Formats: sequence, structure tokens, C-alpha cells
Amino acid sequence: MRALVHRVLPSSVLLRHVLAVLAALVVVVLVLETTSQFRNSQFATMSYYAIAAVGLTVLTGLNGQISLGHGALMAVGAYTTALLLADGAVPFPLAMLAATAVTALVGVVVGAAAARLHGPYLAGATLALAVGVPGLAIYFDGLLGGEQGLRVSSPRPPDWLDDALYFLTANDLTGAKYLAYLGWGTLLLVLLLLANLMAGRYGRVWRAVRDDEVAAELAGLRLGRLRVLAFVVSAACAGLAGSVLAMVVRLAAPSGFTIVLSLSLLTAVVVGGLGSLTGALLGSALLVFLPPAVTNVGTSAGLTGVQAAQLAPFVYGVVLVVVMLVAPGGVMGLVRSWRRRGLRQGGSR
Amino acid sequence: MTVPDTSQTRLAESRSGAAPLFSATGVTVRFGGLTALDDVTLDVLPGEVHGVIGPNGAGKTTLFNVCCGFVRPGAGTLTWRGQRLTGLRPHQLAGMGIARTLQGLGLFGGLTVLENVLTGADRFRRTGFGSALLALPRARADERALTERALAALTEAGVAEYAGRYPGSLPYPVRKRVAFARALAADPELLLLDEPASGLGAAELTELGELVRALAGRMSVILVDHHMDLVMTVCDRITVLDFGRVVAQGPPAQVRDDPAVIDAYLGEEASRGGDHG
Amino acid sequence: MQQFLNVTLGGLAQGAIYAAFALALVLIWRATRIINFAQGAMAMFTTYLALVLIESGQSYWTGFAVALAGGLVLGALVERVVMRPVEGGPELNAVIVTLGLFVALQALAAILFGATFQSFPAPFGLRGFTVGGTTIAFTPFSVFVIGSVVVVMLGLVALFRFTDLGLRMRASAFSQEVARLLGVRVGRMLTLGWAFAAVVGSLAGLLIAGGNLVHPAYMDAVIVYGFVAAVLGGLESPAGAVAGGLIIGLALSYVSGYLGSELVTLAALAILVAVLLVRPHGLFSRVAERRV
Amino acid sequence: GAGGRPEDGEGGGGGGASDVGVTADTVKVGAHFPLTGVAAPGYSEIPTGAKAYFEYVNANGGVHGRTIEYVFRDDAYNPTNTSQVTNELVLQDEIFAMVGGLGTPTHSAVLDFLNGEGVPDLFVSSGSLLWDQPEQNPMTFGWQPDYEVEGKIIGQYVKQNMPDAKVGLFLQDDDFGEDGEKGARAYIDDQIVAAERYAPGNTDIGPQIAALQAAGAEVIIGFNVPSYTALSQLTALRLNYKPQWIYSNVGSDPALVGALLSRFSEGKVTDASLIDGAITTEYLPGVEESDDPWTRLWQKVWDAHGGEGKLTNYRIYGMSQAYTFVQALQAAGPEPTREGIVEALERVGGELRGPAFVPYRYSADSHAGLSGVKVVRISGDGTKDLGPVQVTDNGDADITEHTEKHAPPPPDGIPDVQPVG
Amino acid sequence: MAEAELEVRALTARYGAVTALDTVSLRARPGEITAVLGANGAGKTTLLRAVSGLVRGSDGSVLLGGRELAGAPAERIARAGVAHVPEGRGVITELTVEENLRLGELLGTTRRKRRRVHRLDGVYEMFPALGQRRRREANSLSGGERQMLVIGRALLSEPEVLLLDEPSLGLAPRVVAQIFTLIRELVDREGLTVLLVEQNARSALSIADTGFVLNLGRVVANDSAAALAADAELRHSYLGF
Ligand SMILES: Nc1ncnc2c1ncn2[C@@H]1O[C@H](COP(=O)(O)OP(=O)(O)OP(=O)(O)O)[C@@H](O)[C@H]1O
Ligand SMILES: Nc1ncnc2c1ncn2[C@@H]1O[C@H](COP(=O)(O)OP(=O)(O)OP(=O)(O)O)[C@@H](O)[C@H]1O
Ligand SMILES: [Mg+2]
Ligand SMILES: [Mg+2]
Repeated sequence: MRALVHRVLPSSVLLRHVLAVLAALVVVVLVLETTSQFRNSQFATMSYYAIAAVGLTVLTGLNGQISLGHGALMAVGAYTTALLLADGAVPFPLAMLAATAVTALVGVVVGAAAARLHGPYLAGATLALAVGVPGLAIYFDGLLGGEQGLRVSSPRPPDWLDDALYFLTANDLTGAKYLAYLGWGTLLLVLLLLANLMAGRYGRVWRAVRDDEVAAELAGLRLGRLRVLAFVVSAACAGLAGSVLAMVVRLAAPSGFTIVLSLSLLTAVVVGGLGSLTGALLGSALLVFLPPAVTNVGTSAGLTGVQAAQLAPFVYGVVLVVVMLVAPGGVMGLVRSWRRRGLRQGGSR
Repeated sequence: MTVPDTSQTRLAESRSGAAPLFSATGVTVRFGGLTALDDVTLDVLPGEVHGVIGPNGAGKTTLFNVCCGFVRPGAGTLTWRGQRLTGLRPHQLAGMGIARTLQGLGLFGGLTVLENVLTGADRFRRTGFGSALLALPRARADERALTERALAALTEAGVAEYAGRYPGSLPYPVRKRVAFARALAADPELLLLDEPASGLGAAELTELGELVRALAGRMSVILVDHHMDLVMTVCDRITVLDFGRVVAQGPPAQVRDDPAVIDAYLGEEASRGGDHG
Repeated sequence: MQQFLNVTLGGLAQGAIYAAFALALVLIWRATRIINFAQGAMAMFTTYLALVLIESGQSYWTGFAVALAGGLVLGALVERVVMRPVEGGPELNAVIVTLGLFVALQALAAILFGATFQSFPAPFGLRGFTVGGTTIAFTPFSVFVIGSVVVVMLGLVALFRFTDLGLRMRASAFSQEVARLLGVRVGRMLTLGWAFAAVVGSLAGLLIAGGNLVHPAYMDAVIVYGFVAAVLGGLESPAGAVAGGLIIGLALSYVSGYLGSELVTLAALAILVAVLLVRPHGLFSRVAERRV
Repeated sequence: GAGGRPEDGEGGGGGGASDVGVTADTVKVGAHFPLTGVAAPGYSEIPTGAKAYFEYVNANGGVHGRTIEYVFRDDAYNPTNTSQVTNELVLQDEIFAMVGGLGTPTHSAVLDFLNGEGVPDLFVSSGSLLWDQPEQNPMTFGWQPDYEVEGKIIGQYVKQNMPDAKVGLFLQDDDFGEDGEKGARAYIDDQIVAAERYAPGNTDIGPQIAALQAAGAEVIIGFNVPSYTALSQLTALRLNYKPQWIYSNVGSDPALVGALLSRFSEGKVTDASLIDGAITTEYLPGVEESDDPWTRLWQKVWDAHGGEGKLTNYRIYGMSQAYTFVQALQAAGPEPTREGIVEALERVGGELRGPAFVPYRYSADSHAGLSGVKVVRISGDGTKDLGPVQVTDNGDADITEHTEKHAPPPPDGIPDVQPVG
Repeated sequence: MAEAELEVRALTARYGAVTALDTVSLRARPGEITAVLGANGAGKTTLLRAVSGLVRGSDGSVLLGGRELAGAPAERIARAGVAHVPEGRGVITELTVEENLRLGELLGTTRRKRRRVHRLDGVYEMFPALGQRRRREANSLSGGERQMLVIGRALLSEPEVLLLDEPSLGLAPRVVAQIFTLIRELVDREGLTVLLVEQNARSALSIADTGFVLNLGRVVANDSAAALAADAELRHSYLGF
């Protein structure tokens, strides 16, 4: 029996995940140090999309709750950060923590309301959330800056870090690169924690609740609590993502958190491969890198600036449709089936 | 079908004086104009296998639903080890030591067989969210303990070899056993089985009977099924429902010959000993 | 008093428009169990079709008819080409496909018709009726809008409640396999569902556009409130969609008129959450749920 | 050095004859505009105008022998995107300057970045007061008359010409409406009976107009975008409510809105051009004044270098900004640097004359754009002046008449500003 | 009476790498009940699903009265007169009992070839439990009531061939006996062709005329019902009684 246990439960989950994250960190450093400042800034952008997307993966992929309102939760995180960083008294890591905590708290409330809803009703309610919450910023314009939003002074790299990195790589630590490090550091940390969760009991029971409510309840799982918990975890990620966004964009304004943002996150999660953290990363990369690439292709193909700009959403929309038709399991689904086919052809079973 | 005759070892009679582990008293349930259960009373003694039979729509599943808190009875009380249960909610059952299988299978399609059974063992977990988030050694030890329990349950149900597979790809009888193992993993004192034999072939039916008998003594079982020879051979006592009312109660032999039961449920042919699927 | 009257009437007219859109969503939901986020974009597209015709000198009604016919074709086409493969799969996949369609159609419209404001004519007067010397915010066109919505609603109720076609469509939506075993041509039903829904959607598009400005994104606001209205009403029920539309229209009008227009989106959220907390399946649903 | 750096780093953006974005024969500039999405209609035409004028200049030899490369990117009016595309423009395209980036919330997002990177941020397409903060944002310059200035001039006009009228305000619920309201209230606070705000994106403004009507407003001053001009007219039509409308320059574009509204008649019933008789302000000759020499120039440029579509006021706006940039670039001298062009604008910006009736307020202490407007009435396809061109400044500054005659463009259509010192 | 013989020739069906049916050939005659027996996983359900067009990509031939059905979509096969009572969940739970039945009736009327034998009222009479629950959503029905609903619905579609996949599943013994009697009557009266899949070989063979035994996707025995029931070896190794 013991042998069996050991066979199905490989050695320390934490160790495995930490190693993976460390490897990823090395890759991140390599990539950021060898790419241009602009690419760095794109990676910074990708980091906050990805943080929110992996959080949404927990909610939608693992727990089966659809959310069209994560943009609103990001707004909560972004505004919290903006308010805390306003007078420079709060160090930014603290602001990030606070943003995460505040959004998690909001997640408790939203999650409690959402826990009873299913399918389109949940979609409708979260859609209304996405549209409604930015309205708060306009209503409390004294505090939240109205339509114009709050400016955020993004953190500057401390000198020692700049020096240390220079020593290692002989590259200067530019603002964009620093933000990219900040974003990716946060992302990797989030990935580590979520991977821990997903590999353990919570990943299992969330999926159980998703697959069959009645059976889950009979197994002693408290549906409501687990749903809310998934929402909170996911909201915390969204809040953290909002915090990074605020620092990267240097602004928290209602027009930055339109329904488009929420929908983009969902598409990233599904197109990448629902339920997979790697998939969420791939989906976020698509969000960030596809539109400018298309625009540039359009421009170099001789389209005018306006036409090229309109080409980007067109291609993006078509890509969404095509991916879903060709690979219903998203990109990761495709990868998985390739791998399986490879195995079979390799005759290893 | 041949279920080993274990009547010699049955302890029901000798225990009949014992306090019931679980009882439902005067339970009544109405859905709109329809009375699904009408003043139903039922006691389950420790270690006994208690059969509940009755025509389709007689209220058997509803009775289970009441016991599990899915349906709130209009009248009546439930007692668990002498304690009255009020406001029972389904998720409390597992913690109390009651497990149930569903008339459908209710397996989690997105979980492996092992993970399915692990959810059954979930009530034994000791660590919380924080240690899972940080993947502390504590959480790992906890997982290992749960896995051991789950594997034990899988082994007992005879399906340990499928631990890593997903239920969707398994033959029906195996899935049934997995559902059974999930219930066992909770190490219940009372096991509610809703039509565990439906869809099983003759060989599997026999094995199921053996399995249930093996559990008796360790735990109490309430069994609902339409396979008469299974019910008649494994049950210590049987309650017969018809139109939501208890029409007969007693040991199998007595119930089998009860004209009311024959008339409402068994029909002439079946009571003559023919069995069906 | 007059302001109250006008805010109320304006809210009703606006609510009728949300209702029209919600009806299209309900139709497609009942017929295929998919929420069509591309509904607005499809309607926008057919409205442009009408506009092109009207601009080339055709009458309003020609444009109107062509837009509806265009909706029928577009709906059927979309179902056949892009929705068919995801039907019956994970529900999110269908959602993503409709979102992709939404984004792509909107961009395509901008490319084809230009990202500029264009005015769209109305078939009836846009000047309010005069009652006892004062003009009220209710125009002949509003009458047309409300009339259309009522007709569509009754049509849908009749379709689903009394016709065999409606029953077959619902059966296909709930269980393709069983419907097939009962000889229902499921593919055809799903196509029909999308086609009908796109017609209703196109109608909504025309009603919103009438006497107003159109541009590739002009349906965006309506999509949200139309969806909220449909969910509020319970998605299953045409009457619920209309009730939901009117409730949202009126409530938002009052909020906008008396509390401030910046609170409108919040109000929509508040109403929806309040209703769903009490009735998780909307106002008009009748769920006698048996879980086990 | 720290971390082992060579000590003699070459400093930030300044210095060096060939600055970022400038080569021997090109200068690259960029901008962000909403080219897709809800805000695209109208605004997406601005960069096409600017591009046409730059190409015209390039065809005529460029500036100091350099052609101007103009890159504009789509931000869909979403600040998050603005930040991304600005990164792209600055870090990837390596533009010399940002010229005419549009929108208050959008451009706010990149204000710090541009100033931090030392990128000249010229002629923001927005009348917000934010762009005039030379201490904080030394690289940023406004361009159009700010909303407060416009509000003041409109306020004074109402005070003088309709002293007894009850005035209602119809405001976009952001800095646009707020600054305009501030300007107007400076003169007619006591006349204002109601101020109704609409949230951009909420297209049902029936309640707001009904409230203005209920408050008995006889004059309505609208600080709103063009689509809301059309909506407000239609809503008023429904209510048979006929106040005197005064729209800010942003919302009035008579060519656009007028044509829009007259087209409703094609369906049935309604009047031609509902907007006829409304009052607005101008600071540039518009497309409808086809014999103004500036408009003739724009028409010529558009015919030669424009793409699809007609010349519109949005395109004229873009061309005028481009014209101003050419002036600034000329002033910056044959070897332009980022700091040089800012300095040049601070030194001679106030003296530059161009398509606008009024001068800029640029100086070392002010980065505010045009200083005034004239009040006009929309009539038919064009406008009629209701008063002289007036100029003022923010705050308590008085309104004065601007008497200087509006000079026609140079014959070749290209400014000829002498390099500064 | 319609004389629709169902013939299956060399039918093969796969799920991925699993071959669930391996060149199965069988024949079911009108006016007879043909039992298909075998242990769990023998391929019985797959056989019925392949006949009614639910399993895609199967090879072989399915002939109904000489007409080829293989490869046709399920709805066409249903319209040709093949009614399939699927294993387990064949009710549309979101529709009411009556709507479920009406769907069967609709198919019956479209088919038009036969005179209507079954009516809604007849079904309600046959299964009084359904009659009392006409307007309830099928979701509220008990397991056995659902099974009755599906059988009633199949009858309303006026089939020529009836494919029954474990019709006794979840039914009380009395009802099972009743249903088996009913099927026998129908077959005798109307000349229906019935393919009956059952776990419970004994009761199935007691009403069947002929039987086929499947094992691992292949036909391992084929004989008259009586002969099969009498074959002790067969009973022991495949039929379990
Ligand atoms: N939620 C509900 N709403 C309405 N009626 C219900 C509901 N649940 C059960 N019923 C009805 O109550 C009666 C009892 O149902 P129950 O499922 O308990 O029967 P059962 O004895 O388990 O039958 P079977 O042997 O067929 O499974 C049935 O007639 C059923 O239609
Ligand atoms: N959807 C599926 N995917 C993969 N394998 C399947 C699927 N359905 C059935 N199988 C496999 O095909 C084989 C035949 O299954 P089938 O359901 O036809 O058997 P059966 O005789 O009806 O069994 P039962 O008596 O349990 O209903 C089995 O090995 C089963 O595991
Ligand atoms: Mg039951
Ligand atoms: Mg089977």
C-alpha cells in the first residue's frame, strides 16, 4: 500500500514547483535582458494580464464559474494601489499587498452573491459588475478622480538593484525593464501559489464541485464556501493584477476597465486552454502580442494607419473563432493531444 | 445468482434490542399536490443491512433525500444516535459518518478515479487553506494520509488498478465500484445505497452482494434496489413503501410472502422466484 | 410632474428597445442554449445593410425588409459555419466563438462602412405627441417600437407554447441526441433558431437605429442592458424578457433623471443582483428543481 | 562606477546633434488616437488630416531638408492601450516627439512616461487644463483653447446678450464638462438654473433633457461631444423643447452634426437641419468656409495627399496641428533636439501665427494652447459671427478682444519660421 | 402489417483504440423479439447505437427491409421507423412529461405510413404514474417513472423496429413483467421487430424468440431463445444464470 501511495504521489509538490519557478525565473531574466526596452514593456503588460488570467483559470477552469467581470476586480486593485501610492508614504510592495487584500475582500462579497448563480445568470451578473463598478469612480470623483482617473507614480528601480543587475548583465535597468521584472516576479509568485493549490486538495475539490454539485455535497464539501473561496482567490489575483497594471500604466481610470478588459481575460483563459495555468499564460501572450503584430503586418502590407488599426481586432476575432473550431480544448488542448499522439507513435504503451 | 447465505452470522435479531443508529419517524413529504412520503417511520440498527423496496415512484429516493437533507420533510423527525437532527444540510452528512451513493453515478468526470475517491475521504483532512497554498510538509503528509485511505477503499471495492484513469473511459461496472469506493472512503457508519445494482450483470451482482455483506457489521447499510434476489439475500430487514406509505416491514422471508407486497410490487411471477434485471 | 411623465415615457421607449434585444437573446437561448454575444454586432451589420440601401435611394421599408432578410441569412450562415462545431461542446467555447464573432464583425463593419457616425432615418415621426397642450416624450416612432416588441413577444410565446416547431426546437436545444432519436432534424432546428433570432436581433438593431446615429459600435450599450434585461426576466421566457427590458428601461431612466446619469450602470448592477439573490433564475422562471 | 559602469555615461535624452528620431533626412513623430471602438467615429479622421499635411510638406522639401515620418497608433480610447502604444512609439519606433495624442484620460496615462523619458509631448488633442503644467511636465504642451477659456467666453456672451435668460448646462461628466462649467459660471452663475450631466457611453439622455426643460431653461450651454449634440437635438425634438442651444466647439462641428440631423428627414417627417440657429464657438476656419484662404489650402492638401473621404473639420484640426508642429520644428533649427524644440516653443511659441484666429499662450511659464475663440451662430451650412474674436486666460484673467487680423497662409502653404537663436 | 426485417452485416465500431463491435452480424425478424445478451461491456449498447446512427464512423451495413441505413443520420433512421429506447437517460428532463410524449407522437404522425395505434391517452392508461404528472417537468420524475416515459414515447412514434436497451433498468419487478408482457403483445399483434438488450438473460430469453450472445464485441452464440436458455455451458460462461 505504501508503495502505491508513493507511486501516485510524487515527491514534494513544493519542491517541484519551486524548481519550476526558479527555472522560469532564469528564462525571464534571459529574455528580459536580451530583448529591447519596448519588448520589456510588452512583457510588463503581459504580466498583469497573465496574473489576472491565471486567477480566472482557478475560478472558471477549476470551479466552473464564469466571470465576465474580472476587469472590475482589477479596477479595485488598481484604484487601491493608486490611492495608497498617491502621497509616496506607502512602499509599493505594501500597496500591492493591500490591493490584493482589498480585492479579496470584495471577492468575498461578490463571490457570496455569485455562489448561487449558474451559467448565463452568473454571466449576466458579472457582466453587470464589469459595467457597473467603473461607474463608482465617476460617482466618487472627488476621491477617485472621475473619468480622468488617478495618476500613479510607478516605482523606480532602487539603485542597489540597478547596480546588481548591471554587474550581472552589463545592462542598465530601465524603467520598463524594472516594471517587467516586478510584474514577472509577481506573476511567478502567483503561479507558484496557484500551482500549489491546484495540485492539492483545493484543486481537487474545486473541480469536484464543478463536475457534480450533488455528489460533492454528499462528500461533505460545502459548495457555497468552496465557490466563494475560489472567487476570493481569483479576485485576489485580479486585484494584484490591477495593482501591477496601475504601476505599469501609471494610471487608474474607468476607461481602462471597460467590459472589453473582462472579456479579453476570459478569451485568454479559454483560448489558451481552460483550466491550465500554462494556457492562461499563452492566452495572455496572444492578447498582448497579436494586435500590434497584426497592425504592423497591415501597415507593411500598405494599408493606411486607420485600416491597419481596424485589422487588428478583426484578426483577433477571427483567431478566437478559429482556435475554438480547430482546437476546442484551446492551445493547451492541442499540445496535449499532440503529446499523446507522440507517445502512442513512439510505442511507449 | 448466488449470494452466500450469511443468515447464520446475522446479528440483527440479537441486536434488535439495541438502540437504533438512525431513525426516521413520521416523515411526510409533499411536492405540490403529490404526497411522495406519508408518515414513514424506519429504524436502522447498528450493523444491519436494511432494504427499502417499493414500486417506482413510491418514494424511496425521496426518503434518501430526506435523510440527506436534500428535501426538507413537511413533517417528521430524523434521529442519529439518539440525537434529533434539525435543519440537516447535505454537506454535514459526511462529517457525521453517513455516506450515500446516487441513483445516477455522480462521478466527477474531470477527476481521476483516485481523486474521486479522495473527495470521499475529504472529511479526514486536517490541514487548511494556508498550508495548501504554501504546500507545507503538513499538507503533504495530510494528502498522503488521505491517499492511503482512498487506496484502501479502492482496493476494498476491487478497482485499485484504475486509480489513475478518468471515469469516462471506464466500463460501467467499474464506475459503479468507484462510486462505491468513494462512499467507503468516508468510512461511514451508515451507508445509503440507491440502486447499486442497476445495470449490473449477473456476475457483478454477485460480487456486489458479497461486498455489501462484508460491510455489514462494520457499518449499517440502507439499500434500495429492484433486484429482488439481491435484496432478499443481503438484507436483514426490509421496509416496503407504496405510494409513500410503509406497507410492510420485517425480515426478507416475511416481506416476500406478504400479499400486499406481492400485489403492489413484486407481481405474481417475480414472487414465484423469477428474478429480473 | 411633467418631468416625471417624460422620464417615465422615455424609460418605456428605451425599455422597449432593450426588450427587443432581450427577446432575440431569449429566442436563441431557448433554441440553442447559447448566449449570443455577437447578436448586437450581427444586428449592427444588417442595419448598415439597410442604411446602404436607403442611401442609394431605396425606401425605408425596402431597407427594413432587406435588413430582416439579411438577418435571417446571416443567422443561418453563422450557425452553419462557425457555431455548428461548438454546439454541444463546453458552453464556454460557444461563448468565446460568439465573442470572437462580435469583435470581428465590428471591425469588419468599420472597414467596410467606415468608423464614422451616420444618421439613420426613422419611418415615423420623431416629434412627441401633444396631449392637452404639452408635448410628451412619446413619439409615433415609439409606438412603432413598442408595437413591434409586443408582436415579436406574442409570436415567440406562440412559437414555443403552441407549435410543434417550437417543441422540436426546444428538444434540440436540450438534448441533441434524444431529439435525433425522435426524428427531429436537429441541425435544421438549430439553424432555424439562429436565423429567427438574428431576424429579431436585426429588428432590434433597426429600432435602435431609427432616428439616431449609427456607427460600428452603436449596439454596445444595448447589448449589456439587453442581456441584463433577459437575465432579469429569466432567459427562458419571452414575457420575462419584455418585463425585464421595461424594468431596466424605466429604472435606469428614473436613476438617470433623478439621481444622476453616472449611477445608471451601478443601478443596473444593483437591480440585477437584488433580483438574482431572491430568484437565482430570474423573475419569470419556474424551476421545480429536483437535484437528486 | 556603481555596479562597474564606465563613468562617462552619455546622459539622457538631450544633447547631441542627432537626437532620437532624427536622422540626416527624416524626423519621426507619433501619436495615439482611437481608431477603433466607440470613440473612433470622428476622432479617427484627425490623424489622416495630419498625415496629409505632413506629406504635403515632405513633397515640398520637408523641414530643413528632412521629411517628416508620422506614425499613429490605435489606443481605442483606453488608457491601458495608450500606455502600450506609447511605449511602442517611444521605445520601438523611437519617435522624436509625440504630436497630437488624443484624449484626457488616455493621454494622462502617458504624461509621466513621456516627460520622464524626455519626449516632447506636443499639442495634446484635448482642452484639459492638465497639459499646462510646465514645472511638472516640461515636455507637454496643450494646443486647442482649453475648456475653461471657452466656457468663460461663452459665459460672457450670454451675460451680455441674454442677461435675463434662464440658463441650463448640459455637461459631459468629466473634466470637459467640469472645466467648461467653471468657465461659464465665472460669468453667469446666477443665471444657471440647472446643470445636467451625462455619463459618456450612456446614450439615453431623455431624463437629462427633460430635467432641463422642467427647470425652465431657455438657453442651454452644452459641453458635450458631437454624438451627444445630435442626441440632445433629437431628444429635444421629441419633447418639442426649443431652447437656444449653445454648444462648445468640440460638440458643434456644424458640417458633421448638421448633415447628420438633416438626413433624418429622408426617412420621414422631421425638419431639415435641427441644429440651425444654434450658437457655438470657433478658433479655426472650418470646412464650410470654403473661400477662406486656410480652408482653400487644406482642400488643396487634402486633394493632393488625402486618402479616401472628404475634407472634414476633424481633418482640418489634424492639419492645423501638423502645421503648428512644422512651425515648431522650423524654430528648433537645422539640428533639432528634443530639448531644443521645447525651448524654441517656449521662446517663440507665443508669436507663432497660423490657421487659428488667436495666438498660443506658450512661454516659459505657460504651456497652454490657443487663447480664445469667437462666438458664432450656425446657419445653413456655415456660421455667422456673433462677435469679435476674444482671448483670455485661465482663472480671473479678463476677456479681451483680439484685434489682430487673421493672416492668410503663406503662398506655398508651408510656414517659414526662423530658427531660434 | 409492415414487414421490416432488420439485418446487421459485419458491423464494426470503435471508440478511439477500443473496438467495441467487431464484425457483428445479426438478423431480427418482424413479429419476433430478438434478444441481445452479454456481460457488461460486451458491446450491446454500442450495437444499438450503431444501428440507430448515434455511433459515427462505424463500418458495415444495417438494412431495414432491404434499405441501407448505415451512415444515415440518426434522425433519418428514426423517421424510417427505428425507435431506440436508450440506456439510462433518454428523457429530456427540461420538458414536461407531456411534451416528451408529444415528441414521440410527432414522429409518429410524420411517419404516416402506419395507422396510429398508440395515443397519448393509451400511454397514460398504460402508465398511470405518467398520467398524473403530465404537466410536471420530467426532471421531477423518479428513475423508474423516467423509464416508463421513454418506453411510452417510443411506442407513440409508431415504430417498425424497436430497439430496447435494458428496458427493465430501475423498474419494479411488477412493472418489468408488465412491460415484457406488453412488448410481447405488441410484437404479436402488430408484427413489430424488436431488438431487446438485457443484462438479465433469464427474463429476456423467457419472452424472446431468438437470441444473440455478444462477448467482447463479437457474436459468440446465436440460436432460438429456448435453445440458448437450455445451453448450460453458455449460461455459465456468458449469461450468469
Ligand atoms: N422535486 C420533486 N418535485 C415533484 N415531484 C417529485 C420531486 N421529487 C420526487 N417527486 C415525485 O415523488 C415521487 C417519489 O419519487 P422517488 O424518486 O422517491 O421514487 P422512487 O421510489 O425512488 O422510485 P424509483 O424506484 O422509480 O426510483 C415520484 O412520483 C416523483 O415523481
Ligand atoms: N463513449 C465511449 N468511449 C470509450 N469507450 C466506450 C464508450 N462507450 C463504450 N465504450 C466501451 O465499449 C465497450 C462496449 O460498451 P457498451 O456500452 O456497448 O457495452 P454494453 O454491452 O452495453 O455494456 P453494459 O451492459 O454495461 O451496458 C466497452 O468496453 C466500453 O468500455
Ligand atoms: Mg429512486
Ligand atoms: Mg449497455
